[in-house]
Amino acid sequence: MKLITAYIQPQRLIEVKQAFYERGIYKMSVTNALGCGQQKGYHETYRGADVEVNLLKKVRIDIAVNEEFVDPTVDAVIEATRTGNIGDGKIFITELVECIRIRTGERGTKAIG
Amino acid sequence: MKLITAYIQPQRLIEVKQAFYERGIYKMSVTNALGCGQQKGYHETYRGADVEVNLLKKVRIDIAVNEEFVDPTVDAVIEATRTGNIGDGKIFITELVECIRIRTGERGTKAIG
Amino acid sequence: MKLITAYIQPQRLIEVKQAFYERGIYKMSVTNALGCGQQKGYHETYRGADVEVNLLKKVRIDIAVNEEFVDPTVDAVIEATRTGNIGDGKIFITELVECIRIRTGERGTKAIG
Amino acid sequence: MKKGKYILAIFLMALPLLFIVPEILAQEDTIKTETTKQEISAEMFTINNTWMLVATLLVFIMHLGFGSLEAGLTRAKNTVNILFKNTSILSIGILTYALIGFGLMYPSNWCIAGWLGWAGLGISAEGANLTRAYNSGYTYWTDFIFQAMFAATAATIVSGAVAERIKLGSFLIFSTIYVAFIYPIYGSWKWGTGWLNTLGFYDFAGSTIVHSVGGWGALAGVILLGPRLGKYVNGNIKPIMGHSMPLATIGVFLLWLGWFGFNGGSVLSADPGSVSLVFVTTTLAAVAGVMGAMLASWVVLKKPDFSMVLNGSLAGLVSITAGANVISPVFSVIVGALAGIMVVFSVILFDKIKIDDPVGAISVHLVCGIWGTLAVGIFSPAHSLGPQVIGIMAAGIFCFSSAFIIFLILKITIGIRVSKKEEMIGLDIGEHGMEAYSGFQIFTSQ
Amino acid sequence: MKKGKYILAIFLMALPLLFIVPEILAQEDTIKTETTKQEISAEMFTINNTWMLVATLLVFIMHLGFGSLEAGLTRAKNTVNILFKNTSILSIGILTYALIGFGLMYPSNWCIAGWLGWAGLGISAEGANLTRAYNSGYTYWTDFIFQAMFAATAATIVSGAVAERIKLGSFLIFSTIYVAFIYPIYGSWKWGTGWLNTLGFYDFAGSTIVHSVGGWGALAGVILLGPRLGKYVNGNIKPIMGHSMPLATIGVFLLWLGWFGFNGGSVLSADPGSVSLVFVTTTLAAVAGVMGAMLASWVVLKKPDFSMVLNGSLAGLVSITAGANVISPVFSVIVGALAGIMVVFSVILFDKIKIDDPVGAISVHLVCGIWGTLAVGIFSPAHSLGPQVIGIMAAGIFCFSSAFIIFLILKITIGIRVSKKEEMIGLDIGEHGMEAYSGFQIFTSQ
Amino acid sequence: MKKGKYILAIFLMALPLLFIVPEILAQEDTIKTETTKQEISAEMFTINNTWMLVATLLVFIMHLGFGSLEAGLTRAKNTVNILFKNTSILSIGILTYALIGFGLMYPSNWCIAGWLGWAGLGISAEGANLTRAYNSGYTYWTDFIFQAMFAATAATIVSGAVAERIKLGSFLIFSTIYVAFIYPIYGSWKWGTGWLNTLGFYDFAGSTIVHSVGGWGALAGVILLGPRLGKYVNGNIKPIMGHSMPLATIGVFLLWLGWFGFNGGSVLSADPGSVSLVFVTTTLAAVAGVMGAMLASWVVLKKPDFSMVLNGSLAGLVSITAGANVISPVFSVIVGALAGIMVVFSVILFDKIKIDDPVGAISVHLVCGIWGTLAVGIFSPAHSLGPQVIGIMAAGIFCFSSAFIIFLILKITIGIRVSKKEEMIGLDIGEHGMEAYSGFQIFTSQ
Ligand SMILES: Nc1ncnc2c1ncn2[C@@H]1O[C@H](COP(=O)(O)OP(=O)(O)O)[C@@H](O)[C@H]1O
Ligand SMILES: Nc1ncnc2c1ncn2[C@@H]1O[C@H](COP(=O)(O)OP(=O)(O)O)[C@@H](O)[C@H]1O
Ligand SMILES: Nc1ncnc2c1ncn2[C@@H]1O[C@H](COP(=O)(O)OP(=O)(O)O)[C@@H](O)[C@H]1O
Repeated sequence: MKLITAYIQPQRLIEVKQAFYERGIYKMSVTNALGCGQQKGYHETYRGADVEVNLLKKVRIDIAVNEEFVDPTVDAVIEATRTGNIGDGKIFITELVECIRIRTGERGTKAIG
Repeated sequence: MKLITAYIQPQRLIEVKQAFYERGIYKMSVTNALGCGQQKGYHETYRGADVEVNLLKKVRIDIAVNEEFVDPTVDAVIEATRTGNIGDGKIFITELVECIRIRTGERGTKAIG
Repeated sequence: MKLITAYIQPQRLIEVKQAFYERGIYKMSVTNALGCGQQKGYHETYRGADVEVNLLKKVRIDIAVNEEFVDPTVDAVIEATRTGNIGDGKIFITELVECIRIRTGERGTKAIG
Repeated sequence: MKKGKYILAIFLMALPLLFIVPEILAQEDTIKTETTKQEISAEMFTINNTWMLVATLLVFIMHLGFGSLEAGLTRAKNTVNILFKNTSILSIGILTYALIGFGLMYPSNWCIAGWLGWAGLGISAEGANLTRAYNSGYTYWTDFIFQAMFAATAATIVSGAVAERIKLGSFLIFSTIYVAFIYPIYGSWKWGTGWLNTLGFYDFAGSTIVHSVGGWGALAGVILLGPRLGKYVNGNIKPIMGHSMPLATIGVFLLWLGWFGFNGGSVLSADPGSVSLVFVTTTLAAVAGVMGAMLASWVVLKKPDFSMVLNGSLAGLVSITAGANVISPVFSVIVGALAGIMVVFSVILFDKIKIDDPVGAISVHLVCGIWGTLAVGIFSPAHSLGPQVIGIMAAGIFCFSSAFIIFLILKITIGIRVSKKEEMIGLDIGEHGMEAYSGFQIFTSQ
Repeated sequence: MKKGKYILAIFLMALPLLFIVPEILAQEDTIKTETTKQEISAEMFTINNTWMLVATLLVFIMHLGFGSLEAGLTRAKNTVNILFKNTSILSIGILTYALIGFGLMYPSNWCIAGWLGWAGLGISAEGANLTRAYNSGYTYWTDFIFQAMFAATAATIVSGAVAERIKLGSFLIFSTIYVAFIYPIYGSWKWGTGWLNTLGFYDFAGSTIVHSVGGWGALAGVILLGPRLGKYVNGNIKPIMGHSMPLATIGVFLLWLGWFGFNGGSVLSADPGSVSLVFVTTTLAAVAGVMGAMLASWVVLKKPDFSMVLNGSLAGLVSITAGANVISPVFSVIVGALAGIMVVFSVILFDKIKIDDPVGAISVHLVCGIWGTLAVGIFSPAHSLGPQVIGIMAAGIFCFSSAFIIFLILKITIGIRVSKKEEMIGLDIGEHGMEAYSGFQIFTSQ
Repeated sequence: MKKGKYILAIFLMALPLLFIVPEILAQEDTIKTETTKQEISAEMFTINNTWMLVATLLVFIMHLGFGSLEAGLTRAKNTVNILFKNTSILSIGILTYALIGFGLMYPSNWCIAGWLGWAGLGISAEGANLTRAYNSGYTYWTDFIFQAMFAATAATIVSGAVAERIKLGSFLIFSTIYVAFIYPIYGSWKWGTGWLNTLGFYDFAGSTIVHSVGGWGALAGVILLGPRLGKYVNGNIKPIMGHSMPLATIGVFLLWLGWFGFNGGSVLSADPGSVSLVFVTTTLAAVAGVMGAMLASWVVLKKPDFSMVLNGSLAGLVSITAGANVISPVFSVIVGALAGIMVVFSVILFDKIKIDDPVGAISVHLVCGIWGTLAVGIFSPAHSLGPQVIGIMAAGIFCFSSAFIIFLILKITIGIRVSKKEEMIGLDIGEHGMEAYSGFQIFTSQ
């Protein structure tokens, strides 16, 4: 089992959900995050002084999947978020040791979906 | 060392803290999250149009523990959150390579608790 | 590749960014979190009754790095946040299996920086 | 529940009073006109009427004050529900008052002398009623609209106390009945020149007639509803913090502003000496209330609790309401300061006995309403304590038991409390299917 | 775009009307003074003037009401932009009104009899204009400032409908022209004693002259702008929720408060009978609007939708504005209740035909403005429907087409819509480089 | 610290002035009554008094305005503290004003002729003082309550400038002394018919007497406190953004609303010509201030900075306050527009010299207060610059040095600044043990 974590542009979340849906991925967790990457940020001014905003708003999506779903999931994210511009985001994958569905107590690959 | 990540119903947080306390687990980190799982969400209406809310509010708890604490922690979460209804939540476990207490610089299993 | 996750005091974020910058670490993701650790919390009173606040505000930083950057990153965090007081925070390291830059599709160690 | 029954019992035992007092007053059955229709100039009449309309505006804005304060002192997940209640009560209150309330409160004929009268259904005015022939201070329409704004206040007071757990429908039914019948009937006893008026009971702008009446309704509601989930756990009080202090502050200041119309308008004319005195006593009581609550909370709670300070100003205002034109400025400081101190202890006390009142409405409106009514007997040379006590008791017996019965019937029939699940998720989503702060992240374990 | 063209076409076809009606009225070319400068005492004049100034204050605070309501019903990322627009429109509106609007609206000479007049550039007053020689109800300065506050309202109405996507600069240009020319010219036809006045058109405080005029501008703007990104996706309506219901509620209550000055001040004196009647009809229409919208939304949407209830009160208020002093209290309840029901269906309908109006301004101000103007013809015995319909059509033709042309020219030249990227990020950062809620976490996928 | 000493030095050198001027004026030692107690009718007296009471209400609501604005322009973690300060200052201000301030400001006997007088402790009124025998415009009580609301304003101005870092206790002590002694003594020099009045100094509603007096206190406080942590880092200015623009906007509009009472009430009667003129000049200066600040910020900062626009309206209002009844409407536009431009540069300038004023209080109240006082000398034909300059300098010397000394003593003794840790966590938790927005996620690295 793998845990896929993607940082994307906030406005792409709807497209990601759509892309997941088409591939039969129904479960995920979403968090607000601030990101600092190749994207340069922008300048705000407040009362005459410059504010450098280099932590940009991102949305973080976590999806736990069984091995066979890793590629479809990654593809779905890429398809839904790639614009070719800096700031499109990144995907990280880590190994998942265990997964437990609290309601039933099921464990492992059965619990994930 | 393992990192245990649980997504639970927000209102169960107090019970989880209580259950941890009883088992001598005192450390954790908590984040707001939105979750999409078997739970269907609900419908809001706003000014006559339907809003489908399928990202439900969840609380994410991260607990880094030594091996012998994995089972008690998982049990505590399950005990405190299981109602048998859809939406109870899920627990994910990943391998933790290292843990460092910033204050003292301690590393590994000593640092975790 | 490793994923470094640090929970720090919110007001130290600026120093951490500075310390990263000096070491050529430019990418990270930041999230709000509530933490429960050795730090005791404080007491609020509201309308005569005591409120025990033991979930303190923390900032969580995630940095994905290649192996050779692990130590500099950890050092940077420690340097910027250690005051020797309880509540300084903790650093967790997990193994990263894969990293993908959405914009280009690059994978692995090239994609991380 | 047990506590509720005890309190009910006490009141029931006091009930016979209601039958004794009228006997004493039986000889008195003609209606006296309180305001002498003296000959005044068209100019003076116009000024008076204009001031009364400005006062009406001020009382109107109190409804926004109540809504903001109550929303600010409760959780974000119940905000829409609270604002909805306040908006709809204002509407229901004014409509029912137009239909029957006004007629019940200012009767032209008594059915039961001094106890129950009637002036007819609906409102209507022709020629003379729009001139100084009607009254030296205002036209018929001004009279109605000023009174109507008052009426809606009483029900709104209940709203804060029962917040975060009451079913919307049940609350609306309760409010409708309370504003349509209970408030005007009690009001007619004094302001409608009924038996309490004959007795010498004095309540200038409604410490009892408006605030306590609302407060008794609140107490009945809270007892029957029980505390919010998670408020009292294993014998410990777990405070549930309000979600927006700025909103609560806006509420308090608007209430304070409105009070100048509430009290100032109760002069029923623009008489310079009286209205300016009322402004001074009202202000001084409010600021003294702030200081009283500030010091009391600093001493007792070791911190200057801001929510207590907010309540302190309202406590001062409620307490001066009964005697704003008969209590001297110096005494108004004392009355207000004591109210401010009182409200701090009262809030703590009600919490101790597990009467869960999220906004402190019972402490502010009931406790300080009683105190203010008594204060007239203490600090005004022209009045004595006796009638004041009777007036207070009459309100307690009549309003609390009526409210209790209405809520009880609702509880037995359609239920008054939302489901546990809905209370957890919040009434905004549960009852209205919408959120107050869409897009904001709110830490939702609360 | 297509829809816009159809609507435009209809109006263009009706355009000849503009040339026919004046013919009928050609014989009429002297200006009548509406208010008789009867001999009144200095005292009465002072009261009248004081009331008019208080009414001015009340209309002023409506601008905060508009700002709060519009900000509350839109997303957090566009809040600064909306508040900025409201603040600057008020300023631009008053300055241009001082410069040319006042002169255009209350002409001393007609260039085209009954259609276009002029009283000179700027404002100025000497001796007699500051006494009852000017008018029995107010001084020249009072006259100006009361009217100026009104003028700014019309442009503000547009602001809400075009929110979250319009370019700041273009909007400011539009508003300046609209307030400087369109609003006062249409206004002169009636309040400046022009041809609509001669015809017997009746609009007491501006259901048409202010609210519909604003509403037509809003409709033109919305058609040319198109809906917000993500509002209509694959034929589905995706609601975009407002970010703060408390802010919206504050806005509505302040508007309601201000309306007492808007309608009450339109009596143009403190006459007790008239002003108090206006207070009663205004209040009753508003509360009936609340009830109407509450019931309609409960029945149609199955939930008591709070944002609809808020709009309901405004709907009631807009609808009574044309006849607040000639419609009886009982009828005002009916007018308001129907407006409240109407606004619910209107909001749903406009959404269906993809007219994206974030705050419901078109439904509230245009639809209910028309309804209120018609209501005068229906419920006031002294008035008939004919002139009302002509007045409404005149507003539709003149204001909609003017607004459409102004917006069209702006669209072709400097553009009226922000870039897709800016709309995503929000106009606060895009246009102003700052956030409304710094530090707050707002879930930003919206 | 160094800067503070320089400024102090300049003022100390100017101190001898205080001893020279009185010499010139020594011949003048009887108190003149400013308002002629002409024979007016009871009706006129009632209107006047009613208007003065309405003006009192309006000044009252300015306190909510100040609280909202200051809270909006600072961070969420200090919100409760700011609101607490504003609420308690209002209370302390009114109580001390009742006790000694009123007596010091409107002396019946001079101890030092024209410089220090006294009318006795506390407030009290009998028969004649409640009629037109006291004054043609208001009763004794009205007089007091109107003045008391003003007094509290001066201290509130300081509050915003020292926000986010001052110790609550120290601030309350400072405010008490400032409102009880400094404000009324300076006020007595002009409004109490002291030496500045004799000299021909003109300050209609308090550009100097209220706003600059507050501004000087603010400047002294800011110098001694030093900037907030993280504001100036390595020579760079790091803006600390306000947490709620809607709250700030509500604040500004309420202040603006209140200003109609502040200036309009300073006519001290309801005189139609004067009050309506004051309304027009006040409005025009405010809207011109908005435009000035909008254009200045658009040009200088390349973006229309909304917080500057908000300050611009206040700048316009402060600047017209001294001459609202003697500056013509056209000139009021100029005065306001210049104030609006000035405030933008002033805010930037103070930031440059590391005077950290979170809400721009010094720029708005001090800088524009001075400008407005000078403007009377420039734009009013009846006044000359000389006395205006002396009045301004007298305020500078007396108020700044008094404030500086009070703050200095507090700094040396109990300290005026919270600990670094408390400043980090926020004063809400540090001083009050509670949060303003419980449940909301606020990104807390700020
Ligand atoms: N090494 C990293 N560690 C943690 N988060 C990262 C890292 N690299 C990128 N991110 C996250 O991904 C987001 C997008 O990265 P960015 O470099 O802007 O994308 P792109 O590579 O498409 O230009 C960042 O804002 C940040 O939140
Ligand atoms: N595969 C997954 N990947 C990421 N998050 C998940 C996954 N499955 C569940 N979750 C998280 O857990 C929450 C609860 O899941 P849900 O399926 O509703 O629980 P249950 O299995 O008890 O019905 C979800 O809302 C989501 O936040
Ligand atoms: N075992 C753990 N699991 C998850 N989070 C932890 C753990 N230990 C510490 N943390 C996080 O780190 C933060 C700092 O920990 P704390 O114990 O207060 O630091 P210190 O060790 O310096 O006293 C906590 O508030 C919590 O968010």
